[in-house]
Amino acid sequence: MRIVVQEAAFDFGAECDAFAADRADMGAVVTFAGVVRGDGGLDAMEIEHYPGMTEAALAAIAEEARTRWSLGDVLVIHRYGRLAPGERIMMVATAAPHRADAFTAAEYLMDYLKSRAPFWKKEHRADGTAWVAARDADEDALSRW
Amino acid sequence: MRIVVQEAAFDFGAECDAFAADRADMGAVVTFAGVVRGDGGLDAMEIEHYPGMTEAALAAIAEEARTRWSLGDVLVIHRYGRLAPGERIMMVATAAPHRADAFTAAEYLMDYLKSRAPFWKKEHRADGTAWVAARDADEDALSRW
Amino acid sequence: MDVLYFAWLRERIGLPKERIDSRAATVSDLVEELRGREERYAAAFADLSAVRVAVDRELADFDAPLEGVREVAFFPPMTGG
Amino acid sequence: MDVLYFAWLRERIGLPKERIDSRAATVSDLVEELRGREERYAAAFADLSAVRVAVDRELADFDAPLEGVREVAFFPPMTGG
Repeated sequence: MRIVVQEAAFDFGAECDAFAADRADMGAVVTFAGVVRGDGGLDAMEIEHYPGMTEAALAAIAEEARTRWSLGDVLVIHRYGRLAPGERIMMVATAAPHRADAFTAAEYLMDYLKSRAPFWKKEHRADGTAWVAARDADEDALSRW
Repeated sequence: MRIVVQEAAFDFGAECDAFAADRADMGAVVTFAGVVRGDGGLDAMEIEHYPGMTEAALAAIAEEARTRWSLGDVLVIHRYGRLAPGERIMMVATAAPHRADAFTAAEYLMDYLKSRAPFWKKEHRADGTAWVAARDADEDALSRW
Repeated sequence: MDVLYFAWLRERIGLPKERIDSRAATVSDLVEELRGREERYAAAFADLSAVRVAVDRELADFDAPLEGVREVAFFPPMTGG
Repeated sequence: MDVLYFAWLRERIGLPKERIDSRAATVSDLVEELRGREERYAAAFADLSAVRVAVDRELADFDAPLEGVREVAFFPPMTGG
């Protein structure tokens, strides 16, 4: 299991490649990448987090996933700071013997990471800035687990 | 949309990287890689397919996914021939504005690709060969769509 | 009409493809005709619940008509992914 | 005890962190104490349904006790991913 919280960009392709390498015991690898959408003239997305709590929160979410599903490995990378449209904000990856576990665990990680890891997004546009409001749908998504 | 059926290995990391690049209109990228498991002393997995039908079947499955969910792009790569444990058999990738569509479409592609694309797997072991039997669970998985 | 066999059907029948001139009206009729030919066909088609068929490269049922069809393929349930 | 503020709570209160010596028994008591201090605190904590709290870096409820606690953080609902 690897949890990374960093300001710098990460290499999605290289991370996918390394994560999927040497997995003769794992039939399924799922990865997810979150990308900054340039909707409505977004100039930048600024991501604030809670140093000291963030990594622990992500590790706890990943550990919970490992107790719920048969997983060989879990990777979570999340950036903070100022990102431009098209940049990758974060990724998760799961490896499991069977695909259902890999998919379900990746969706679980994403659902919890959205609403239970201490990150906050602020949109920068030509006409000002605005904190992204939490969506009811994201909170509701947790009820399925 | 890109559909590739080939005997040669593919570069999973490079494919993930290229697929996720320049996606300022897509917030979510999901990838799945299938890996040959070395269970029970497997020497090799041989994959037979139906040239002429395979690519059309995969394209039809991908097109159906695009009508069902809001997707920006779909990629399917599937190998045939003889593969060693740990080698990557296939991958799918989906890009969508929102993560639920990307995840659901990727699972749909995998479920259909398992049971409706003309591939057959044969296991090679020290004590002989055996065609992999279709699992009821894979057929049942289609009923959810 | 070209008739193709894949996986264990190919192995049991002993060839991947053959040209067959048949007046069979449906896939089922063609299967009956093949079963009557030789033991290896009868063995391959003994349990049709384990056999799938494609007509002109599209999955089809055993009652699919064969008029105008150029290619029929028989194979076990698919195991891709 | 260190009290931290994130996102718009940080902006509204005007600082990311402060040291507070409080005898508040619970998070709710601490919030009441902060509200009484200055208008900017009252404004930040006007609607607690929009505020989340972590006690010693773990998500907590407003009735969580503060005895022995070293760090309390207030922030809006999280929007990661």
